[in-house]
Amino acid sequence: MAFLAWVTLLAPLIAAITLLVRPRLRGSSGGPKLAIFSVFICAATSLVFWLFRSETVTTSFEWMTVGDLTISIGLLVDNLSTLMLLVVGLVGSAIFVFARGYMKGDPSIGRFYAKFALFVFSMLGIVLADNFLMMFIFWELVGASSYLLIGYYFEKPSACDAAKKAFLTNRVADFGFLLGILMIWSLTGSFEFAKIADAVKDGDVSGPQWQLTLAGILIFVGAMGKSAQVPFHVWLPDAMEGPTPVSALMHAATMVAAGVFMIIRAFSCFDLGVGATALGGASMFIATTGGVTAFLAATIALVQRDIKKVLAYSTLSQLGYMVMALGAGAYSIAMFHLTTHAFFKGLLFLCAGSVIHGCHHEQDMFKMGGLRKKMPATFWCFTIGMFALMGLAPLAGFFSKDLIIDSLHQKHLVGLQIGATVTAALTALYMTRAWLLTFFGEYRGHATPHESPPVMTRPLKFLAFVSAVIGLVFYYGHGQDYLSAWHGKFAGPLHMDPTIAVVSTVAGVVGFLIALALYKKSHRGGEKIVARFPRLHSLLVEKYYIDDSYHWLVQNVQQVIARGCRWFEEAIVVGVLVGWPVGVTRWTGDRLRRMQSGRLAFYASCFVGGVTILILFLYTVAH
Amino acid sequence: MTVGHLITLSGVLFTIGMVGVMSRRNILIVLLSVELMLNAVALAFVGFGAWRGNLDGQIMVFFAITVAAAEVAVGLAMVIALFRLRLTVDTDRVSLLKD
Amino acid sequence: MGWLGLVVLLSPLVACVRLFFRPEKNDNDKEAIRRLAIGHVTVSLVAAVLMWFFYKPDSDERWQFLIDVSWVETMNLSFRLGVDGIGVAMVLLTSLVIWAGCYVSCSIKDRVKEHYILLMALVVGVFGVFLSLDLFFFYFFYEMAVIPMFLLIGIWGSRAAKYSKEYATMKLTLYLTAGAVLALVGVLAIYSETGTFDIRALKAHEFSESFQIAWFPVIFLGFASIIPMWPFHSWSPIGHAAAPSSVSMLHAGVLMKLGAFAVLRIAYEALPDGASYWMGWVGVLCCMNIIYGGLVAMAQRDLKFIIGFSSSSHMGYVLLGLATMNTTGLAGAVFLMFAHGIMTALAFGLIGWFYEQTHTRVVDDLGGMLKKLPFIGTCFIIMAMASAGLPGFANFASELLVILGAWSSGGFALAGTDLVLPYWIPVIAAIWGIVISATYLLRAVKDTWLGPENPRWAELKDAQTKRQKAPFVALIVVLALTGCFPRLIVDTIKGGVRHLPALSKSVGDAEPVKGAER
Amino acid sequence: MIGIFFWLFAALLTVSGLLAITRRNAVSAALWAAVSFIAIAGIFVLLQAYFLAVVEVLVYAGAIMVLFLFVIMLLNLREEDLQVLEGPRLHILGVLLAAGFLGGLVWTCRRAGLYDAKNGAIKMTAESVGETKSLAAPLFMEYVLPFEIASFLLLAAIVGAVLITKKRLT
Repeated sequence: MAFLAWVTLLAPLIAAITLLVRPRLRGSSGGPKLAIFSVFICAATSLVFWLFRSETVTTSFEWMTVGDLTISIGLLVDNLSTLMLLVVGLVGSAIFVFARGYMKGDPSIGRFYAKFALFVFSMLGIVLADNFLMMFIFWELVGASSYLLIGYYFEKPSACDAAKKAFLTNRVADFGFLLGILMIWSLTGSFEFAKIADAVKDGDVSGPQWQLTLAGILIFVGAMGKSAQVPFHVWLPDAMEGPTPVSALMHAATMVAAGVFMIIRAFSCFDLGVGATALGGASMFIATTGGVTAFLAATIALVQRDIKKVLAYSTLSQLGYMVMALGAGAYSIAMFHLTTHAFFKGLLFLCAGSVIHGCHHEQDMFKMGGLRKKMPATFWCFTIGMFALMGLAPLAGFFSKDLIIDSLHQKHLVGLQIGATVTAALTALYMTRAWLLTFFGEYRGHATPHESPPVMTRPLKFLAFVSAVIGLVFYYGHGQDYLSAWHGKFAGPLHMDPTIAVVSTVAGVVGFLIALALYKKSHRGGEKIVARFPRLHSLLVEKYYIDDSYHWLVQNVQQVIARGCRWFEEAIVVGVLVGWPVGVTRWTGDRLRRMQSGRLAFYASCFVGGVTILILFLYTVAH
Repeated sequence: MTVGHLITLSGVLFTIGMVGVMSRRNILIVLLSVELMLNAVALAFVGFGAWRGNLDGQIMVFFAITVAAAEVAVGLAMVIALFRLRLTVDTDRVSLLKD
Repeated sequence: MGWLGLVVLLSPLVACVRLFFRPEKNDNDKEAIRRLAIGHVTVSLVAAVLMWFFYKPDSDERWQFLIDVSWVETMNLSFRLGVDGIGVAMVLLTSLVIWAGCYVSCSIKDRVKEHYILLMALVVGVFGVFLSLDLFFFYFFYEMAVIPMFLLIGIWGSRAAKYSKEYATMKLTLYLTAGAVLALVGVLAIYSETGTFDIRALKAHEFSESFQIAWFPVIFLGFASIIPMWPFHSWSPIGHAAAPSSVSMLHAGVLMKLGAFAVLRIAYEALPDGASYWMGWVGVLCCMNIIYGGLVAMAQRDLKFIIGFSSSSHMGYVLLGLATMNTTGLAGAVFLMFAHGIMTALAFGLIGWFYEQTHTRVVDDLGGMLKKLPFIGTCFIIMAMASAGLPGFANFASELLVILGAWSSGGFALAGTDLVLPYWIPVIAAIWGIVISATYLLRAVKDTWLGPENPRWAELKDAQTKRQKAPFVALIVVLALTGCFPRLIVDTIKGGVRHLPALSKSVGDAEPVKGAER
Repeated sequence: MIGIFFWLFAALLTVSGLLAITRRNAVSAALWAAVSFIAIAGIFVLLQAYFLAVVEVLVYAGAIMVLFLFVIMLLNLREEDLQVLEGPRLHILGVLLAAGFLGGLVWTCRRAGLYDAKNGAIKMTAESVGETKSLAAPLFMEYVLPFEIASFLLLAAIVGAVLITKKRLT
């Protein structure tokens, strides 16, 4: 099994390296096939792990040993990672296949698949890591492959900027992550999850509570970067500059979920039993961050025109849900939502990709419309995904979202519970808006829309099927113990309060009906409201001015500091510290130079004078 | 005639040569003055040798004359080369090293 | 096995002599000269790899590959060669960088012979420093490396922003010489204390504490200006920028490491108490290096200046590693010297490649070159990623070690005051430095390579032949190999670090740090 | 008798030396220098250094002065060049310095008592009367190595002089 774990991890890497060093493969169709095959291997092995899920596989080798410190690279395949492997493997396979259709005709499709496979490798590394440092290593690799993929269209300046922004935002967040890892290392004496969990269980933590809480918050800051929580969320909508399959895989299904996964993996080490955590006040911070993100993103999604941007903000919002669940200590429920979300959001993005492909790379929803007839398969898949996202029973989102609200309720986080319910209504509102604008009414664009080829629609159908049933399977099937088994800590079956389910469903229906009322007849339905609340509208369109303030900070603070340092370098270090000795030397030299008149007679006189003085000295003073 | 007189005479000749070196600009005369100084030293050597009663002083002078011959040969050769290059024998005009 | 070290050292020297008698009349002669130089450095490289392979890190023999030929017996002066793990890593680095540098230099067309002679002389000096176990020869080789550098930059260099190459090379030489003279005074003080030039004898000799405290700063400052430590760094970016690419590669890749290596080999070896007394301040200064160097790099527009200041920033991590005085930090520092050497050699090689064609390095003028130079551009992006501390490359692993070492150092006592710099301040600076480095490197990548295709660069030529690609590929492979499997080099380094006498001196004390050796 | 000759030669030496450095015309300066060399040769004779006296006349007054005169004539300086050349320069300072130097010397000799008949008495050389043979013995035994080196130096000087004065071939 250990061998299988290594195969899972390394298969995409081998595919990526092969594509990199064999340029000839990149041009042919063999390259994409190789990459797809490698992801299929991952999916297959993860299914094998799932079949033998009672067994926890661990394997590791020493990466580096210095003094008493040993850093190892090890794989840990337990229930949690198996589930995540399944998500990455299955969603990844679907998207890899889809991308062959979507990227067809791109001259550098091989390069695309190389980067794509590299990303899957990095993602699997996070999933399989058995210690914090290894997780950090792959964490950074995910950031880098994300950079490469967002900037795939490197000739587009906006894509380059978006890639840079994503990388740097993640880097800033990783600053916190690494500090948190170091703090936990010094508190528990280990990087390994198992050993940390043991240390926490035995109460063998050296340090006051506040340090543990701070460490928890710092680690969460790392997750805020990848999972795009406020205020690190700014990169995700921009990241839609990448090709749509990239958005689907990374910025919807897996990479952004990595933060949530990491928190589950990390914090479950600090879990002291049902709901209680050794991390103290960190949970509150986490839950609030999640709530704010969920609500803000949902409101911004209301006014987007770009279909991918709507889905991007929806992703943010759903990640906010997961993080809220984390804050409430409901790790298994967060994982549940992560799983369902990966499938239906992957589906939605692929549908969007299919629509964009069909409309000849038009992304503005106001230039679409009426696609229901022209792209029936895409339409139906989108509809299933949309209802799953809105939480319509019995589709996937219904179970997971309501369980999250339920967990908030159990923790008496009333404010967040209300916020989450309102957000559910908003979710229904913006999704229905997008749905109506895209698929209903008259076609408003200039191209001739057409249905996508089967290579693209088949993955859609597969994901639609999974999105429809996965919630049921988990809720009523093996999912419960499957989610709860890791370290024996998430005990308790998944149980939903019917009242809450009803309330949130009603909220969803309300949102759906409002959208229907506004946009059913005309795509201009929203303009009345915009006219009534112009300032609110511009606030949302400007994304609460968060991007602008970052821009201002970078331009006016960071660059000013940098220029100040450069001025200091040139004026003080070079000018004064170096210039002063140089000046003195030059001045003295200039004075002394005049003595070198070049006149032989003068030199001789000096010589004679010196000798005379020497003689006089010797025979007067020295005698 | 004591050794003191001889040394003083040598000193006088040396001083004459020195003044020549210091005050003349014609490089030939400067060289000539150097020769006078060398002779003054030779005189001092012979004088001291006579005073001490051995021949070492004379042998030193013998060598000094040899070296002086070599020096004059090379020195005058340089004067010729210099004159060919700069058309002057004025030491004040030969000051390239100054700048 | 002592002859391996001799082969490493003599192979370029022989090349020097042979090149001296080579004619350089036409292109065939030039080609022959290049082949000869490359052949000789390949011999050095092979010998260095063998050295690395046969070095036994776990052996009790600290110095391996020894050669000891008595020279001046009255002064106890011998020609002693030998290495420990640190030396092996540095020799390997040097041989790799000069090997790549010789390939990159193939683009030089005028005075090929003189160029290679000087390059070989330079590298003999560098090898000599890393291999010497005798203070006299250590210093001799150290100075020997400076003079060829002066000529190489002065003759084949280029203008660096508003500074002429003559200014750059004068400044560099004056700094290096001034630092070296200061260090020489310290070295002579050590000699007058011990009466021997043998570096191996330094550890056993008991220097009085007052001697250590008085003389450590002299030696350290002398060598630290070559590292370069803030605020003695201003020679280095200008020097980098003005030098021709192969010389920049050697300069940034190897020459800056001479300083840190000399600190380890002499100051830490002889004066551990002085080191533990003073290094707290280095903990402060290195933060300046890391943050300040990074910020200045951010405000630069010339690519070589960006990389130059980033070098100064990265050498701050080396200083931090030195200041920690524990195994993790010191091993990390040496590893980072190795990693940064290769990375920065790669950077200057690549910049040199397109600078020859574009005649500008200012990022505002460049842009959109990736389409025309896919190979060079890809290598550059990989380099930038490595430099920004991406895992999978040696820079990350080594910086991680330095950070872990700093974290477990327990704090930095500031000599002369009662203050203790908490261990987490340099750690935060170091981690934030990685963020800063990502900022300026990504910006450089974007401004240079990405963006719409620029018609101005339609004529650019990419690396095509094996000879053109070989140096870059080799450096990247080594960087990635040691990054993915750091034990390849860390085990070797450890073999040297664990014998350092300075290890027994921990600095200051803070709250107990678990999981960290004290 | 010797005393009278000494004073005679001393006066001749001083006067001719002074004239040698003050003549504007290089030819007459060289001729006066030759006179001073002959005066020195005379003093050598008084000190029983006969061989040296002969060498002095042959080499200095003969060979070297001829060389000087050759060069002077070779250069063939015109009168107006010499006009430009000469002017009062550093005379006062030079003379002052020279006087200081000479004063120091005289004072030193006086302190050492070298003017006394007793202290400063000339013993001449004990065993010989300045025969060439007696000079040759130490020269070719004790000082044979410097002698050879001196010959080598002369050779080098000859080659050097030829090289320096040779016109460029190209």
